Amino acid sequence: MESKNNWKAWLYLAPVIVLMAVFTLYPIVNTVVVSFLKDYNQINGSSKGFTFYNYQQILSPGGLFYEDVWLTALPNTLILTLITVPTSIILALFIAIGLNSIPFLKKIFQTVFFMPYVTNAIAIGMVFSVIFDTQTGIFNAIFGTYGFPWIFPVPGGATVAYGSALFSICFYIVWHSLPYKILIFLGGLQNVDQQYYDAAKIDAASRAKTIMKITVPLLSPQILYVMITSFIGAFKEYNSVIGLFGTNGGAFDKNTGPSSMKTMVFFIYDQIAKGKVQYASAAAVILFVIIMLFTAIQFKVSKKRVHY
Amino acid sequence: MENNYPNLQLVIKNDRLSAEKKNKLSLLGRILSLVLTYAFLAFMALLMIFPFYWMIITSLKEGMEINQMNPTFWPQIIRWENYSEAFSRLNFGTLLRNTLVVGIFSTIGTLFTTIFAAFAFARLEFKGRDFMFSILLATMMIPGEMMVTTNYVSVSLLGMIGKDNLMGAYAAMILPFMVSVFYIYLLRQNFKQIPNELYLAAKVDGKTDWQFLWKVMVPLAMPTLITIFILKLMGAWNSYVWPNLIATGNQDFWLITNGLRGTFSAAENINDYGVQMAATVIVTVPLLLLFIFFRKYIMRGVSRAGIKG
Amino acid sequence: MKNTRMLTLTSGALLASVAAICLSSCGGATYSDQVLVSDDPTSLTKIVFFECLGHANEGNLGKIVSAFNEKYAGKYEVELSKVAGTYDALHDAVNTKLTAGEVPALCMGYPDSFSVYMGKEIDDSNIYRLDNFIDDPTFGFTAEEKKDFVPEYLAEGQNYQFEGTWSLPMYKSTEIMYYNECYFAGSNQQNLAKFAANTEFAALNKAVTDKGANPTDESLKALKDWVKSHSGYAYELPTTWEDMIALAKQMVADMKTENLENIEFYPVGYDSDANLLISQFAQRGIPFTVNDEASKADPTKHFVFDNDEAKAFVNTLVQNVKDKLLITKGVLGGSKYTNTYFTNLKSAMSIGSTGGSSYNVSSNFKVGLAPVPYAAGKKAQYIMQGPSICFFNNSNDYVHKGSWLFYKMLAETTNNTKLSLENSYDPIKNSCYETTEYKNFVAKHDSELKYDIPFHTQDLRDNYMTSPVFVGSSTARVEIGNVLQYICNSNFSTDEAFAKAMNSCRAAA
Amino acid sequence: MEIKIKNLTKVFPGNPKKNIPDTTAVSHLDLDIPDGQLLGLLGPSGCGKSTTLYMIAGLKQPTEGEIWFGDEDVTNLTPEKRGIGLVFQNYALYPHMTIYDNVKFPLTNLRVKTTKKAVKILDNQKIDELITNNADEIIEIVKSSVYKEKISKDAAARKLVFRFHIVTSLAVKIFRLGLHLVPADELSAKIAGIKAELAADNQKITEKFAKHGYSLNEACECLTAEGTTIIETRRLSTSEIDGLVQETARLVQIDQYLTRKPSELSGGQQQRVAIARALVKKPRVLLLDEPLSNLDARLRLQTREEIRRIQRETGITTIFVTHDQEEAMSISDQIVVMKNGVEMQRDHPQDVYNNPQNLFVAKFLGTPPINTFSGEIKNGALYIGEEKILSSKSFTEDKPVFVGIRPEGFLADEHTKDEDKVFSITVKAIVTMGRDMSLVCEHDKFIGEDIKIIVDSDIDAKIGVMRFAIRPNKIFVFDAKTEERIRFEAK
Repeated sequence: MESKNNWKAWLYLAPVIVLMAVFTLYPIVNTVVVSFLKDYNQINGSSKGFTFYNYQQILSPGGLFYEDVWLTALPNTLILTLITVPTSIILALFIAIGLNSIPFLKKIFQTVFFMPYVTNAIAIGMVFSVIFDTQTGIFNAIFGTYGFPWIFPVPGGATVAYGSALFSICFYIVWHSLPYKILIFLGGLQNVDQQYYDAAKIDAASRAKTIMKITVPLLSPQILYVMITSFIGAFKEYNSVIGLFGTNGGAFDKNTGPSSMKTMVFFIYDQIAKGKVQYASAAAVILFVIIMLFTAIQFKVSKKRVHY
Repeated sequence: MENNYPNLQLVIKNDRLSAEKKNKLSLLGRILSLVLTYAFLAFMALLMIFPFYWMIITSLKEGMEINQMNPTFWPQIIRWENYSEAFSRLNFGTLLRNTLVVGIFSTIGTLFTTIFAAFAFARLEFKGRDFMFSILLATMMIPGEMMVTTNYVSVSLLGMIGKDNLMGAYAAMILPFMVSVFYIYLLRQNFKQIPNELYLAAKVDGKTDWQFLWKVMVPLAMPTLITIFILKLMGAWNSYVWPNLIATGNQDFWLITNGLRGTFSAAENINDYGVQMAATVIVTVPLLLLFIFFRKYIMRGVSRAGIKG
Repeated sequence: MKNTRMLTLTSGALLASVAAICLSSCGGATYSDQVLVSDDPTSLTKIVFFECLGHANEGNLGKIVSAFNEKYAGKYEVELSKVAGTYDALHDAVNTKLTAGEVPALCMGYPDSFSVYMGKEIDDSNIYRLDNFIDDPTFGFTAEEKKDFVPEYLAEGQNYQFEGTWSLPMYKSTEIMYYNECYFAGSNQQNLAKFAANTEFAALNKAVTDKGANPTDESLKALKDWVKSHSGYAYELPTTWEDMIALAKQMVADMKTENLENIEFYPVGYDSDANLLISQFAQRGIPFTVNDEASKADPTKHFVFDNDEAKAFVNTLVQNVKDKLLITKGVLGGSKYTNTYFTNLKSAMSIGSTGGSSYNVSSNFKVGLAPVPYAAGKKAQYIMQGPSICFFNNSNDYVHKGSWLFYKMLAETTNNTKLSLENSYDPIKNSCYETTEYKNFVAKHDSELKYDIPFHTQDLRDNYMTSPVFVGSSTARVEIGNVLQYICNSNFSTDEAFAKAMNSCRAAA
Repeated sequence: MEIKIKNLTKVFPGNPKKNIPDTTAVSHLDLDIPDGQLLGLLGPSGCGKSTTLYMIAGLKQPTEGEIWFGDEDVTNLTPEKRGIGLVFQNYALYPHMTIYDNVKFPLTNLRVKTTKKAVKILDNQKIDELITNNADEIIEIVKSSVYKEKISKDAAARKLVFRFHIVTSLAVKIFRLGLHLVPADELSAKIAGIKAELAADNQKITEKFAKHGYSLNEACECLTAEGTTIIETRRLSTSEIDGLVQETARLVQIDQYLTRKPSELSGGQQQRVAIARALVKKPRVLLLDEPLSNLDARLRLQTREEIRRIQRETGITTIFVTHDQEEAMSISDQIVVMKNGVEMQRDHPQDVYNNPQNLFVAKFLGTPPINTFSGEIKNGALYIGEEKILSSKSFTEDKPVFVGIRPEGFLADEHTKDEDKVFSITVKAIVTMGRDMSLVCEHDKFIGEDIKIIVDSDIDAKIGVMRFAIRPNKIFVFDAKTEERIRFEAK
């Protein structure tokens, strides 16, 4: 039985394994290999052998990319992640709970909140850069901060403070990542047994308390799931940067933070574009390790908090 | 000491107030919280909807107006021509055909691979199951774009690239996206929730795994499968990079998005924005409808899948 | 936009395995000095031509292609592979194809891209050295034909990391200054209209117009003074960079006197930081990049712009920007064009490519054209732009021949004229400028901006310049273009900015 | 707390669009539950008993009628304000909280109204008492509570709490005294020292109170200058909460599971936790909604007794909803049998069985169920078919009737005189069940499957027609139309 099952199982997995092997694992292996090749020549695939040079250039102070990675890409990536993930999760939670508690207009709201998910990212990015435009953006019009640079500097005048650029991009990222989270949370909420709420009612628990002490803990599996996936997503943030700040990742006052919004993946692409695949690969591997670590930590931390 | 506590007199917070006062208060509270909830939701909804509003009005504006430095919240002259032009410029027939072919086949393919894998991971015992699964999950953490490069070489070596090789192009656009770790994960969770007794019962009735999968599991997981179907279809509708790579230099292979970007590339006149936005609206609307119609399923599917760590 | 970018970057890496694939697929033809075969193929040979023309400008290319296919029916057939988007997108597309071992025959684009196809080892080059084709006794160019080419255009094709001619011009453009005529004397339409009723003005104006096309100074000066005193604008059109800056100062000052200083106004807009610096460096003899023995040995030696003159000049620019005399695409954050300011009356002058005239048209005012101001006391030099064409290292000799024949047809005088004018570019042969098509076209100037372009560019041609091309030259362009925004937007010191730029260049070498 | 329910009615509005008619779950129900009683709401599922319960709990709003707790009208009060405890059918324990937190949860929302006390002194006194009387035992316990080769504070505290029924904080204090560290011979000295400290401490506290102008009586309550105690309403202190939780836990005997999660407990234990959570806040009324339905037979019996015991000990007025007659019978002081939202009969358990007011009640109670025949009353006698079962002067008018005879109502032993054997039935099968034996019989007037008769196993039963005498107190006659009981004296 056991052994019979064994080969059967592999049979069931065969399609996935084959496809993954060709289109996922092989490229990954390839990436790792290239990341260890010295002076990898893209024209004829030749290289000057195995080396840690690429990693040195990225990791060691004084390496070619020390500034790009340690002073720009990594900080940006981390800051973006640490801001957008919690914010979006909390917002999504509130919205989901709200949606779950209202008597009417549910459907309409649901639809509205899901719209960004079904919308072509191409257009949205452009629309947002218009919204945040320093001179002409609606954002300035609404908040009456005319001439205060959000993402583009005021010519010859004020420079873009890192903070405001950060705000703009976080706004965009959160906006874009909300719908899916809301969806998951709503799903979770609909699984919560009404009796828990009745019980809480009888125990004279206030609304807020019910949410904090019962709803949220009961959602913890969903929260953990969303947290991990969106952490991974945030670490891979790239399109939003291009969408808002253009292909040079913006240029902000370096006294207020990194001078551009370039992220790790941005750096990776940049290197590929310049044909420096070996650096790109090395960076990709490093990013992968970082993500791994974060995910592991989250699992550890959540062990206690999450009930299954 | 122990006899100290029984004679504590417990009361609720505002017990000094009379009954109807209490009720008034609680009623007030309920109304207030409801109002606040609606306000909050409405505000968020506004933020959500604004870019779409902008997209739509831009799609009706005239080039000159879009180019203006202080944006107008409503087009001065409504220009429907943008739409007719968008239609005329987009080779809609071909684009739609390609998108549907690629979308539907890759979706169906995904469904099959997902069902099989999820079943194996959720029900079957075999060595290295958890290891395999964790590997699968791990692949989700890798910047996928690193793979695009190598994959293109692969498909070209597999002979799927060629000026007139439409079938090849389809294959190339479909195959790499026929596996989705996320959906496998989702469905596995769903399968796991199906009580093991059913499985054993089926075994007792002499059903094979295969029959059990199709006769019991799949029907039970239908909502999730429908969800996966819809989400995947949406994904295909929005996918850009890979198809664009495959369709390089041959517009007959373009999918909707490629058509969108290709036909209205930034290189061309800014005054195109109107038409561009019109085209975007044209592309967005079907998905929106799809969602509105299937909202129920999507919601139910995801909730049924009940993601658990 | 972000997606093309993504494509850019990813497909760059496709080159990683290009060689391997090529070797397997192109039978290992690596020697790049090929000769044309004398005979023609017995079966139809396809010639894939990668282009990225906007849908508005494909007309004439299409005509040429069909003409060619007709002429060589059964032998050669040119197939247009349109790549949507910018030259970057095209570049990536070609890379992609090369990776897949699908080698095109021809491709339009910029030398920077070609040098990448060429690579560092001449024997691994994916494109051909074309001298053998040009000099081919039967199919090549005759001596007159060679002479007929605008020399600068041919010269560009010889400016690569290796000796010889590696690309041929398709059609060319340069930069030009668009200005808002309301601000300048001579053709001050709107002010004129305003004063038309005034008799005193009418008299002066008559004095000018009676003098005919080129009025003598004093009468014109009288008119100008009058206009100025009546708070109209009547500025001198600047010819040198220094004049332009001075004028800008003047304008800002005038705005103040008329209490308009709180209106957003930047006299000069420059749409390409890179072009600004590269051309000004060239005119001022400030080194930028080089292709020499040293750089052959050590590629990082290509980049020589980290010097005091360069920094000094950049500093003056930074000052100008701070004084709100000048804005560039860079200081606007890198993704906004200055011509938006121009068309919205927030700039008086906008310097950009002659190809982009359509961006500088505005219903608000009449646009004038003038040469880009050059460094005072130096020889004017204008960046040369516009696509060239390169030939790919293809296993099939007939493809090369077909490609060559097609290029000849494309470079043929009338064809090239039509093709160029349609895109408001300049044709590549002197003879083109004698053709009736060209004359008619130019004759229509003043009726519409795109007709004015060639009218104004024809006399700039002798002062065209290009910067050396090599692997990493594109990075050099990008980085020098970033310097201004590093300083103005990111508060880097000039030294830091240059160091940063140099660092990136070195990494790309 | 006495509960009065007046004319309680609940109508669930239907949906005319989908032509679903209104459904009346409860109609004009009047109940009156004396203080400290346990009332069983009995009825088949869908008879509206749960709805009634939820209305009393305040989770459902009655369409009309009133609910009174004592002399307070709670009809329009929200649940939390009614001070009730509700035990759900599937317990609704919060899966993410430990048992302790689950039980504690209601308390965190409550206030306590009590006299201002010098709690610390009380604690000190307790410590004093303990170390004087149980020092050795304490040391015993502390030393025994070893975790990972180390004496663990928590374990020790838990054990002390368990043993001495004290508050956790107090247990920790005692542990901190470190009695287990001092060698045996110095112990008495140590204890003396501690006692001295405690005394000093108490002294200090008393003085502190004195500063604020309070004196303390022997109960350690603060007395003002006028010598009156001070009543304060405040949140419960952690030790008060702990005390209540421990106490309740002990009451339902789950005090050793407090640190576990619900999922780690058996059904019965979860059940007790649910009860504890309902009781811990000292509700005025305890409501149980089918509390035993999720338990297996054995546990059910056990827990049933538990609930009874607890209810007795706490003396809380309790309403207990069930569809299981045995359950209801065994624990209720009073049973209300309901059918389609209408009260059928209210009575003491045994009376409901012995003395059903109508056919429904008669049928619903008793296993095996009562045997119903269609008979008729003819000139003062009751006939089933042709056989005259009995005659009574109460049978005045002739009419068709239903006759219900309890399975144990048939007599055929040798003491029964043949002339009394008035009823002849065809025995189909004989099933001996030890002391009793059950006869499966048929009769053409019988309504339903087949007749079940329980008789002593010593009578000689045989397949075929048998004649039986009928125990008069086991036979009930019901009007065929109204199904109401027709009472009579057998002569």
